[in-house]
Amino acid sequence: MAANATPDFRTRLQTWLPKLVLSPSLAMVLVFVYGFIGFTVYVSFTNSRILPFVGPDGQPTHDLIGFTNYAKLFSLSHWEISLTNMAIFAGLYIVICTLIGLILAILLDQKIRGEGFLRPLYLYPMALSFIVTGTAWKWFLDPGIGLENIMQTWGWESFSFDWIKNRDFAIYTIVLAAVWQTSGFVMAMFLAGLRGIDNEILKAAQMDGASNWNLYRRIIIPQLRPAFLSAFVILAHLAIKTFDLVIAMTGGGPGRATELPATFMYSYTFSRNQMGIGASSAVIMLMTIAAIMIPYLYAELREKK
Amino acid sequence: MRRFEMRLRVGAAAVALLAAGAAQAADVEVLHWWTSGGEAAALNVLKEDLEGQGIGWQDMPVAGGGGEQAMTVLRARVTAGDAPTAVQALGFDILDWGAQGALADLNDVAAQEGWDEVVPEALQAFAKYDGKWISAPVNVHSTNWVWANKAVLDDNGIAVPETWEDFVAAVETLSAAGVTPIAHGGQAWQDATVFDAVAMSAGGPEFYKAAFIDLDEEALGSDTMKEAFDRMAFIRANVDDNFSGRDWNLATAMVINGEAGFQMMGDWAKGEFLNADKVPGEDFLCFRFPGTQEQVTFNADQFMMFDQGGVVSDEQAALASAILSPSFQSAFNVVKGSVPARTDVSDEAFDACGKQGMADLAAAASSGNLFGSMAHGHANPAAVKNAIYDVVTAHFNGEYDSETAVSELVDAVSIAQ
Amino acid sequence: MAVATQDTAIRTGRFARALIYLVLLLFVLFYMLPLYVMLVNSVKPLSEITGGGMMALPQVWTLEPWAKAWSTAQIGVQPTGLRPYFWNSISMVVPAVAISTVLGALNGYVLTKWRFRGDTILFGLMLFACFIPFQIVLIPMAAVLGFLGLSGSTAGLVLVHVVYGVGFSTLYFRNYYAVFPTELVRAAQIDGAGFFQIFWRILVPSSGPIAVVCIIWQFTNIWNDFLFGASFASGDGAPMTVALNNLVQSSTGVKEYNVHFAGAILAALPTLLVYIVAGRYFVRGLMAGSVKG
Amino acid sequence: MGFLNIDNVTKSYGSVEVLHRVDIAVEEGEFLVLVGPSGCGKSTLLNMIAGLEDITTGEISIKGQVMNGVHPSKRNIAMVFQSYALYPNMTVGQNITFGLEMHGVAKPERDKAMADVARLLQIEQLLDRKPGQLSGGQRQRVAMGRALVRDPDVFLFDEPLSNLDAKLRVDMRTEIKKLHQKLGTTIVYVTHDQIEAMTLSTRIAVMNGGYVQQLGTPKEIYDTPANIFVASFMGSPSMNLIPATIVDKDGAAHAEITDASGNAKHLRFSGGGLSGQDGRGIILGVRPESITDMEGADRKSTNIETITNTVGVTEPAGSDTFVTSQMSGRECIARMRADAEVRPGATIEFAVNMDKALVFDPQTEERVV
Repeated sequence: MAANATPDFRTRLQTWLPKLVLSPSLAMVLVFVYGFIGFTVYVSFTNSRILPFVGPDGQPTHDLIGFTNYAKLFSLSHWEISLTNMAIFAGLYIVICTLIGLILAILLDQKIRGEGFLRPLYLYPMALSFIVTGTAWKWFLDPGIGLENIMQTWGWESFSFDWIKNRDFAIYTIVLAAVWQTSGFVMAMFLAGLRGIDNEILKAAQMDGASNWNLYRRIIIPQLRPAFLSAFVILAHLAIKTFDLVIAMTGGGPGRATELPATFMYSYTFSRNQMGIGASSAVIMLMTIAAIMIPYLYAELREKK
Repeated sequence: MRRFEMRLRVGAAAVALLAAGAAQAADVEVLHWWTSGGEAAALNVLKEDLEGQGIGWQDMPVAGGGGEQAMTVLRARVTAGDAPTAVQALGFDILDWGAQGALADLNDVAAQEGWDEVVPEALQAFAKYDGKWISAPVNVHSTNWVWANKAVLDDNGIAVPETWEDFVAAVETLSAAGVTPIAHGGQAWQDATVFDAVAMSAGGPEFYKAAFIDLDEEALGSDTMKEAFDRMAFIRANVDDNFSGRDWNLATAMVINGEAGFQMMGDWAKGEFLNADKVPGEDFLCFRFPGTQEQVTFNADQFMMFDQGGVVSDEQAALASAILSPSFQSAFNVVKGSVPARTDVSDEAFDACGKQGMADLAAAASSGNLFGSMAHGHANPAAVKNAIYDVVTAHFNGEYDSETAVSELVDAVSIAQ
Repeated sequence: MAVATQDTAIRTGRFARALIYLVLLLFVLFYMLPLYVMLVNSVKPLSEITGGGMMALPQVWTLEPWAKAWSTAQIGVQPTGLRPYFWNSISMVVPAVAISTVLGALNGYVLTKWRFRGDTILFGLMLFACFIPFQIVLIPMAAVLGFLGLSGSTAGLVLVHVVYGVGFSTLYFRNYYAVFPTELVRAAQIDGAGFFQIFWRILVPSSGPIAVVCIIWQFTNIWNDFLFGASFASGDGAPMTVALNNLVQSSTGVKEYNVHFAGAILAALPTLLVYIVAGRYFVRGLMAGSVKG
Repeated sequence: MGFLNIDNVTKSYGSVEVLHRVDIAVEEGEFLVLVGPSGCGKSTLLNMIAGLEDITTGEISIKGQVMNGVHPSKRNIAMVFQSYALYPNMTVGQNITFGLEMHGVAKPERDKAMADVARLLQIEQLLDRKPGQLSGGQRQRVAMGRALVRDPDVFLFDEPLSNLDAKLRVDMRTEIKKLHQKLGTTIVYVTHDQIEAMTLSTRIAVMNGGYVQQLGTPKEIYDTPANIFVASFMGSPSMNLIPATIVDKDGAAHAEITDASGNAKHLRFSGGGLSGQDGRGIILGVRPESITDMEGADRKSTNIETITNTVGVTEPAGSDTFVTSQMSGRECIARMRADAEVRPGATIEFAVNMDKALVFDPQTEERVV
């Protein structure tokens, strides 16, 4: 009997091929994401101004200045505002998008005539870039030319909607435009989830005498859990990356009332030539993302195993 | 950790790599943000000029945020070791790049063409680093202009205001007549543009220089500064409710349409009036902000020339000399609304406002009244400028009262330095 | 009377249905508003806009702004309109979408059908990478592209988009393939099919729905990207968004809003087209896997 | 040395050993069934034979060739899966010939092989359809066709009938049996259904907890199970396991049990293997068919013991009637003729065929006699 226990070539090839196939993507991610994060962390400890590792005097520098940038960062009221705004924006944006998406999906799932016509109308904003839709929103929300003006010319004299001009409310107009862009996409995700639910369960629940309300609340919505989770990942990622929208709609104003961490970071790194502070704000931002996403990813991925 | 080290070396080597980066021979690659109709067409004059000399022009336009976007792209290009030949830039950005040792030494061209004699000294301060010419100025914008609708002023019996008090009276007259006295766009840089003129008017040139150029803490925290903020509050009280976030040209449109009396804005606003077929002196008026008739606060667009391995290439020299040629200076600035960067250009082709601008510039340059504009990055570095923006815009939007604004200003400037 | 259908077990009354249609139409209004603003302002002369009639229908209808935006508007020093940049975008988007989708499909295949110790952690690493804000990678990416000699080239731009697109495409395909029966892979193995044969002959033919989702997602994101396009493309090779930005952004020049809006719609046409053409498969694709656990 | 040799094979995931030292030699033409409850390791073993899972230690060889590390496709095996695993994007014909194509068989030959198999399985009319258009039974046939066409050394079946309804399952079972008899192929078949195991196999390996509990012919497994697990797993209804004590009486060993009222009863053992163990506690194993009424008792038996007891429940099942009664506090099932007239609560005389009675040790659970 041939005691040949080593695998043949083909089998060996088959065992390392999968890893080989995965490795380019992995290498890219390691270098271009994690390598760059490491780079950013390093820069955040230097006094880089206009270019990384080039000091204020224009001479190359690798001096580490400890947490000075972080201390400066947290002494800036401007940074505090952008953090608060992020919390308000992300929270509202994710919740409202999910709600609208869910409601629209449920309504569209009622055997609606013309669903094929309505769906793209809800979805299309996702296809547009904010470079210009931002302007359209800005005008529409502008009390002098937009909604308020129209309502008043139509005779509703006391109508007032000037949130975009109001420091305390401007951030909500950003939420509005962001919701406009993505809620249709979320709707599609929920619609897909609804279509995947076994009809027999629904029939059984109706036999049990469940009202429509209870049917959704107790039977259907709990089964949409995977759709909720996917929507959360996508919305959270979009919330963090929101940048063009603010630039186009308010430019961070009125005052600095709609500044977000992404715009803050960009402004310090590129407009203000304070790359060290910009990098430290990026690090804080990444840590916040990690604090939220890692437990989520951990729970999600572990469960699937 | 190894990979990390490599990143670092790549980053650090970026500056050194500059020498290697260049557009193809006999081509100039020009990064700029002049993309709107008139100004781009004006720049095309330059392109054709160079092409006449057999030099190709690789266009690299990146608009947005008054050049901020272009500066970001420049940072990426330099880091990649692939810097453009020439880059449009403003004020302190040029000096910062000069300090990196990234720019070419244009002294030979300058000497040949006699730039030192014809370019105002205040402007030279931003075109030279360490005694070397590093960039070629294209124009001078002055920012302390007021634009007015002549019909509105005439209807209300208002003459061109000479002093702050005149101005206050005029504003109050308009306000009483139900006209929006001041058209304004509530964006940080527009707020700061107004603040430039207001501070100059409230404290005079010495104060302006001490506060914005020397960043003297005493001046920044002085009562004069509080007075300037109080005047900003007056202006804030006399703009319409809708000012926030408005583009400057929509504010200009309000003046053009007679909905508002005045707008404080740089000389580029003239383009909007001309585009609406309005005639200077007949339909609209241009005058210096009351109390700053003697002074000119300016910002100047320049093209900085990136180092091409220690020598100034022929193409760069040709580009630099073409930029400062009187014919281009005249042709470009007539369209752009600004005035030539050299004081010896004939004003023949310019309209009334342009002629006045050229005369004002020459006078201010010779009397020492030409100052870099804080709002446009010609008084202090970007970090400080933006820190001042933060305070000015917060005050203008009612977040701070004048007293708080003054103390915030002192703090913000010190943090940013 | 209840309107019952065989498919859905939910029954709704006539009044409720009227209400549902009303709500759905109100949302149509909400979603169409900005498009209305853009469309209406793109077909009127500039004077009507600066005159304050931004929300009104045009008094004079004109297609001039569209023509101008497409072929004669000033983008750089030359009045080329958006036309040449359109092809730049296509030549960048098509390979970037194709490569990131193929890589995502292969990754998803490996991560679900060829599992190995630590694969979940690797996937977690790739997924977390989706969340990195692009602003922070700009400078180091420029350094790497310079190092690779790819700066200012379409290839470099494609690389960047593949790098930051592969996380999501892997996510989509992994979730889809996770519910794809593993027994099929085993049967094919016994039949003698190799790693790539199984992928190509067994999985790919069933991947249509998720490929649509992935392609729509990647196409939209890459087409609409501005930051990378502006930073890493050469002037002539700039994508559509950079050209559009040059068209609409101008700090000290005259703003032709009507041309801006026409340009914006033109720039968005390919993505709109993708949504309309592939939209019907989109929900189906999402259904087939990406919203499952 | 068998045709398919499983030699001392173990399987571990990390430090957890899930399959312990399995040794089975399968002869050519044999039909080996691996049976056991879910999680017993039977599918793992099958996958290891197929090459879909690595072997931790030990060797598997086919026709004398060691298969450790050999790619599944190189083992000359074919497998039918529980879900059939038909490629959804290919037609039935393509499904059947895919393996041949992968092995580089030319098209004309493939077509001929496909036609032969299709005729054998009577699926000629289905060849151009997609799997999605087939019924469960048709899919099953296609899956078998895909395996047959390869003409492999060993067929592997992984619960192939569990997705079919009851009637179809019985039909297909017969058909598989016929195919095996006709083609004489070597088959390893995994199931959790002991009836399938009994009817199909030439040999059975009963597995539990990663151990092969017993390997033998169906008759051996049924009549002389090695331990309590095998005894109770095989057979339906399962074997009655009655706690008892050995009592020496009249010079012979008897099992002492109690009836429903708690009175001691004695049943004499056939044979003399248990003499001299007075007082030892045992488990008495009696299959339901060995407990009947007097008329139904096995005439060939040498030792029928009777026991009077109270009837608990009667379950007429058509061909038989199952009657329960309490013995040593356990429910015991007796299998009586369908026309046996037994009423719940009545006291009747049960006949126990002690020739077929088994004795297990309560501690080791091994069979003693």
